[in-house]
Amino acid sequence: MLDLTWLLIAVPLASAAFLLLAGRRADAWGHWVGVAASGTAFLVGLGALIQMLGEDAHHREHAVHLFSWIPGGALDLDAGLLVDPLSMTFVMLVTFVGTLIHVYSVAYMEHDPDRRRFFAYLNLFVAAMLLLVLADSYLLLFVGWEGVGLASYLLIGFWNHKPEYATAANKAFIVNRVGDMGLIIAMGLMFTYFGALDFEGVFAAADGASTAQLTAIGLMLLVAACGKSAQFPLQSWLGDAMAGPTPVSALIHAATMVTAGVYLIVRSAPIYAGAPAAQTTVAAIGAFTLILGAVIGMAKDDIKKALAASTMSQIGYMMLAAGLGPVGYAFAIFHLVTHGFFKAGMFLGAGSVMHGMNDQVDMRRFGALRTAMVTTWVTFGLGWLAILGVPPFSGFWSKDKIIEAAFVGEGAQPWILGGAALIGAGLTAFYMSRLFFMTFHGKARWTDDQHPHESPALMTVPMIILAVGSAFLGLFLALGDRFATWLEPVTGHAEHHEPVLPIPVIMIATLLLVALGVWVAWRKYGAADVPETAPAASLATIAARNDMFQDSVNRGVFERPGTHLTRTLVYADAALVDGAVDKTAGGWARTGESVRKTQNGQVRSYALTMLVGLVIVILVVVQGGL
Amino acid sequence: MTFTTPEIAWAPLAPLMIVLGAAAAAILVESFVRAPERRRAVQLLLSLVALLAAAGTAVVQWATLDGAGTVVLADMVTVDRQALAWQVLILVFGVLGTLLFASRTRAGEEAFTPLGSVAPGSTEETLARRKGFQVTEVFPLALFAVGGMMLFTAVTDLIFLFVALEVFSLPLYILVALARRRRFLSHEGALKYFLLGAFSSAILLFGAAFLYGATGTTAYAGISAGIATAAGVDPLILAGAVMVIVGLLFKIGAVPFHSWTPDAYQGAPTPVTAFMGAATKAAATAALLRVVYEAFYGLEWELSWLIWIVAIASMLLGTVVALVQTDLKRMLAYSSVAHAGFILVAFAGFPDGALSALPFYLASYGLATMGAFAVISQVREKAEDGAVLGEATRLGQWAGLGRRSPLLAGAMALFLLSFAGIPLTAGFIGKFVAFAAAVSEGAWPLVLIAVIASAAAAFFYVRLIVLMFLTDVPEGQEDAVEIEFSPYARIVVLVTAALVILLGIVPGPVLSAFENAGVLLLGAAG
Amino acid sequence: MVNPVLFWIIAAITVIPAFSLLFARKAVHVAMSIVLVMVGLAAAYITLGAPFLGMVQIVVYTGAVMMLFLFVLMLVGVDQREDLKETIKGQRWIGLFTAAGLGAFLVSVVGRVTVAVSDTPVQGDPDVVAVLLFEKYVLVIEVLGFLLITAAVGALVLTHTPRLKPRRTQLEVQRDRVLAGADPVNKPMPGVYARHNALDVPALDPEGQPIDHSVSRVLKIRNQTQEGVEFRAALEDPSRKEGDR
Amino acid sequence: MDPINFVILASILFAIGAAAVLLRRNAIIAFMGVELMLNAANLALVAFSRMHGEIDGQIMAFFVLVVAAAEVVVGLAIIIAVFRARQTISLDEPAELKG
Repeated sequence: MLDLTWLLIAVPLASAAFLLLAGRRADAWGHWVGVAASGTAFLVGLGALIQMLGEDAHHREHAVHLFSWIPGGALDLDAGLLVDPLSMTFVMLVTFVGTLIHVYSVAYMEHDPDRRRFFAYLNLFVAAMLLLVLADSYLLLFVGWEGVGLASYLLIGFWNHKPEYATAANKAFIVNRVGDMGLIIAMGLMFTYFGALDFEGVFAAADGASTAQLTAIGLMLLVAACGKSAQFPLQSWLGDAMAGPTPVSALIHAATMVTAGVYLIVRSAPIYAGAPAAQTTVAAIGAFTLILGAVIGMAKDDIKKALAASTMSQIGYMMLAAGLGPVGYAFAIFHLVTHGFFKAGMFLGAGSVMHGMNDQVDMRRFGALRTAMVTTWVTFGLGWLAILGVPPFSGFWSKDKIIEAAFVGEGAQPWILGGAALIGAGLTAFYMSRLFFMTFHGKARWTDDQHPHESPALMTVPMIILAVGSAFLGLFLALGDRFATWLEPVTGHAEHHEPVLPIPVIMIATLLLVALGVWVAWRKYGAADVPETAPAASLATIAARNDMFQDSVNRGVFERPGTHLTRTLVYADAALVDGAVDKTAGGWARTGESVRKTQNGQVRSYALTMLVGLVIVILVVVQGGL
Repeated sequence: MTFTTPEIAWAPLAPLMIVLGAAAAAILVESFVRAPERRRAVQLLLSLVALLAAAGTAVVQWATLDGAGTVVLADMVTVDRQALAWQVLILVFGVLGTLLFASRTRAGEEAFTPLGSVAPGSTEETLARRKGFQVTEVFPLALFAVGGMMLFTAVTDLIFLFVALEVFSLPLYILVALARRRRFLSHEGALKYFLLGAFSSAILLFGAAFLYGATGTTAYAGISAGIATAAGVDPLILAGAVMVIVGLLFKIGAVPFHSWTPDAYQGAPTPVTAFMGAATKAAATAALLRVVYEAFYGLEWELSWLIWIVAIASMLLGTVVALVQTDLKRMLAYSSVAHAGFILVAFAGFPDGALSALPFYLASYGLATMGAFAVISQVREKAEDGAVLGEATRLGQWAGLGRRSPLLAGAMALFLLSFAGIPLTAGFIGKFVAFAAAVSEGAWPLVLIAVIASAAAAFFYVRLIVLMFLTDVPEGQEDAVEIEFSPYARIVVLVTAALVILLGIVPGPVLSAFENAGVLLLGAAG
Repeated sequence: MVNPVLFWIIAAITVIPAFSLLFARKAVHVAMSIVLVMVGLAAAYITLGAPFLGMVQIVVYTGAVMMLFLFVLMLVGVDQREDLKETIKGQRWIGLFTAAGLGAFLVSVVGRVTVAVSDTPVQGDPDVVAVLLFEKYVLVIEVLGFLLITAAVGALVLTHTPRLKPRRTQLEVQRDRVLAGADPVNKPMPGVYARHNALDVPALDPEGQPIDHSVSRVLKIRNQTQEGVEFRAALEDPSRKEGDR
Repeated sequence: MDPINFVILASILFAIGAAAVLLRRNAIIAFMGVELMLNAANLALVAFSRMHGEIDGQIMAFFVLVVAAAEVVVGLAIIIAVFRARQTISLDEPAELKG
């Protein structure tokens, strides 16, 4: 089965091509071809996994040679796949969650005339994502990297009848381009320093490379990861990307593509091993983003945007873990897998809610949906418990470990990183509970034309499966350190280090903060009424509206600093990052306009340009050359 | 003086002779086949057969090449693998270009004016159109241009270089002036192209004269030897070398010698733009490679200034100005200026790798260019009364094309992605090998700029893709654009799209073929 | 070595007329000046040991190329004057400055180098040139043939207008004339036989009616016609004979 | 007198020809400027030919002559075509292609 891993990429790709070319006559059944392709990929992956499990732990790394890609010259590069526990983990996540989301989409996109095209893009995404994780060289990884970007771009802009969606697609593309530049430059550096781009060659050469070289490469890889994984300062596109259909948000912008940055960092472990500064930067970026994402999550009323902010924050956890080195790699990937399940499940739940609520996304218009949509409520609830890190649900096993690992180290670092991770847990509990209570509890705040109803089985079954995964996968994989052992051939064996605080203290602190967050959210959004319009910006008004002196804990701990921080950060996010993008684009355009004027249509001016050019270069060369 | 019959190795010149011979024969066809329709058919057949036969011969020569190659007649022409590779490339562009030349709309209109000599809009023009006149001379003219370009890639003597330059330029000047629609623009483009072309070739010639004065020869090998040994003539050599290179940079379309590009690209009939864009750049790059590696290799340090300045200026200006273009042909013209910069990046430090990287780069660039203009030739404006007009080149007119014609729009998107250097397209591999060559000589600051420029360039390519796929047809404009169906143009789109993908996924065989081409018979580079 | 006097004469008759390119208003004057430059260059070639090339220069440049220029000038209007006022801002001064700079730089480059002058000058007589042309440079000659074909074809494509309508015979021309209501033969001449031969008197048709259009339009506009007053009167009143007057 | 002076003369003529292209609106005069540039190159070739004591330079000048003649034919044909369409040979007039 391992020799057939190329099928993982080929089958969805062929299906995508078929669906795109088949034309209208395939409209009636084309989506099932897409589901079948994804399912086939899952079965192939499962076969490979079973075979791999049967092997000795140290022989689980397989190189599958495909063909000679760029022969000869300065760089001799083959196209090949690297099948090892790390890539297998991703293969299983992508194909399993992917297939479920394919099934879900069959019902979710039922009334869309372009459903066939949608499935073609989904298949294209699966193929590209699998290529990304299976590639055995940075260059081939880059091919998949651009491929997922393209598929994501096409899917965000899928509903192109709304202009702002096209803008969102554009923005995603542009911000991702910045990240891509990082990867390209990193490859250029590897090529310059090591003369190789395949993992084997680069990692072998990394042993003897200088710290400065590795730091430069590591930082550039981090830029790439930030772009793809929506980490600070390249996070702004993820919220806008929610313009795409919800299954897309679930698959691409929660479970798989956005975690590619984490994969890139973990895959490049040998580079970071020689570049502690770059590694610390990764952790710092992760810690900052996890707080930033959580704060943004508290301010959003759009259910999908709140979930997107949560994704950003959770990936911050993963980046934080990946930045801790071998201690954290396994937990980064572990959290990535569990997050893939519960976040995908919650997005599907959000989709189900929107499906039943005429595509309403404003949580202030929800409320009390638990009665109308029981399955959605239960499955979403399991995801909620999982992300909160309530034992024994999945998130507990992965996130707690990251918090513990963050407290490992010397000096101020463990306190800062660990503190951030700890506070992040509390914030997560608050905004996720806020989301959960606003949607499913409290009073109904629907408009009159909304008749919430449960979604069809094609949608609920994938949600149920993901909910079960959210609940128990973590426990299953954490027992006996199964997952860490499985990844050990790739991530290396981590020496056990004691955190600066005793483990039980950390665990109890975490759980207390989580409980506090839930309680505050319940008081504000579960038990109390939620205004149907967002409170105005002024702090005093907010305070007045929310019964100023009733809930001093709420106001003191969360609201005041929270609101300030939230508004500042959200504003900074909009003004700085978007502003930077706009300003840069505007600056380029202005430059273009002024340069364009020199092309004035007068052939004599053109001749003058040429002659001036000639005089300049001839002067430079002749005078400079002597 | 006694005259001894020169020994000429004719065999290596066979592809060239086939093309030029066919061109001469085609001129006879012009005189003897009177009926326009039949003449057109004969010309098309003759052109295609000649080009394919020449390509076949070149491939056979490649396979049976004796040693590194042949020097024909005292250093005048060198036929080595490098030359053969470029010649095959130009012949491929020639075949695709000929197909585009022959493509017609449903209403039976070709891209060329029925009669070049009558004033636009005159009654004579209408009459000529009604009588079914056709300028079938475009086929032999294209053959002459192809022949000149093939020669351009193989000459190893500055005077012959100048002659070959004119042999392929003159037909192009004429072809640019022959558009069927917007003839004022066509004339304007031709006039500008001609005047600036003549200007630049005079500069090249003056440079050649200086080099002759400094080294006593115009043969590349002699100049190379002269550079190594001559004393006291350095300024003359440098000035001459710069002027020769400037003449070639004009043809490549590098800043500041690029001004003709947008105007000629926009004014020319679209098939001519396609052919010119792809083939001229390839031929000029080939000639630049040869003259730099065989004659000026010893001037690497001095000339690096020139290469760096021009490369950076081209990449930045091409990208920045393309961002604000509203006409599609002009946008692609500025993108070609940026690509001229990327081409020059591979010259930085004169790496050996450039000899094999640039043929691939130009193959990927040329195929995408051909394909893109072939697509443009299929999207037409439509008048109120339903008559199909010229190409719809305003960007806004392409809004929603993805819905009207998914395959054409998809192909266009593919070509644009290839220009942008997105993986899985030929353009990605092309950029990769070209930049890798420059990096191998340590020119990484230049490569860094190139990477940033190509990332910025992605904006305007993507803008068109967004327009085609993510934007709806504007209200009331539903009937303003007509999708034409010309079988020949569709064939070109199909073939180029397939090749762009193929070269993007499995570039191996072609890359290794060009790898073999990366050895010059007379290379000073060694 | 070259005779300095000859050099200065050649320099004078090349550079001074060449400036007409920049400052002469009439294109014809420019063309004639360039003819002089070409002759000067021919003299330079002969001085430099290239008599054949010098002759060819005169034949080709002054005899053919410049005549072609003059021909085209005639075609587009020979007395076109050009206003030398510059319309593009800065073009004139930047242009002049750049060109002068280039010239000065090239001169300085040439002045900086020393190229050994051969003591054994070779005369470029026709037999010497011919042998080299057809031995070493034979390929270039052959390729130039294609260049000339291109030029000829190009000129034809852009300027030659074939007959667009079939040539009309005299018969057809006449038939169309008559069908259009024109006079079958000639327009009648003014004046009346034996009575008046003045241009201001209309001719009479067989019925004695005056034919108005036989009198020049110009006279009518000037009101200098007789308009056949007396003949009209005779027609209106048949009793009054012409002879009665 | 050293024949190199003829090369200096050629450089001056080259610059004058180039200036004509920049300054003259009349297409035919601008084109004559280009012709002068080519002739300047010829003069340099012949002068260098004399200095090197061989006639290769003259042969090259001969080729340039032929090429220039062909170029003149095509150039004037284009100018006539433009004149027929616009009734002017001013280079400033056709300026619709820009930006």
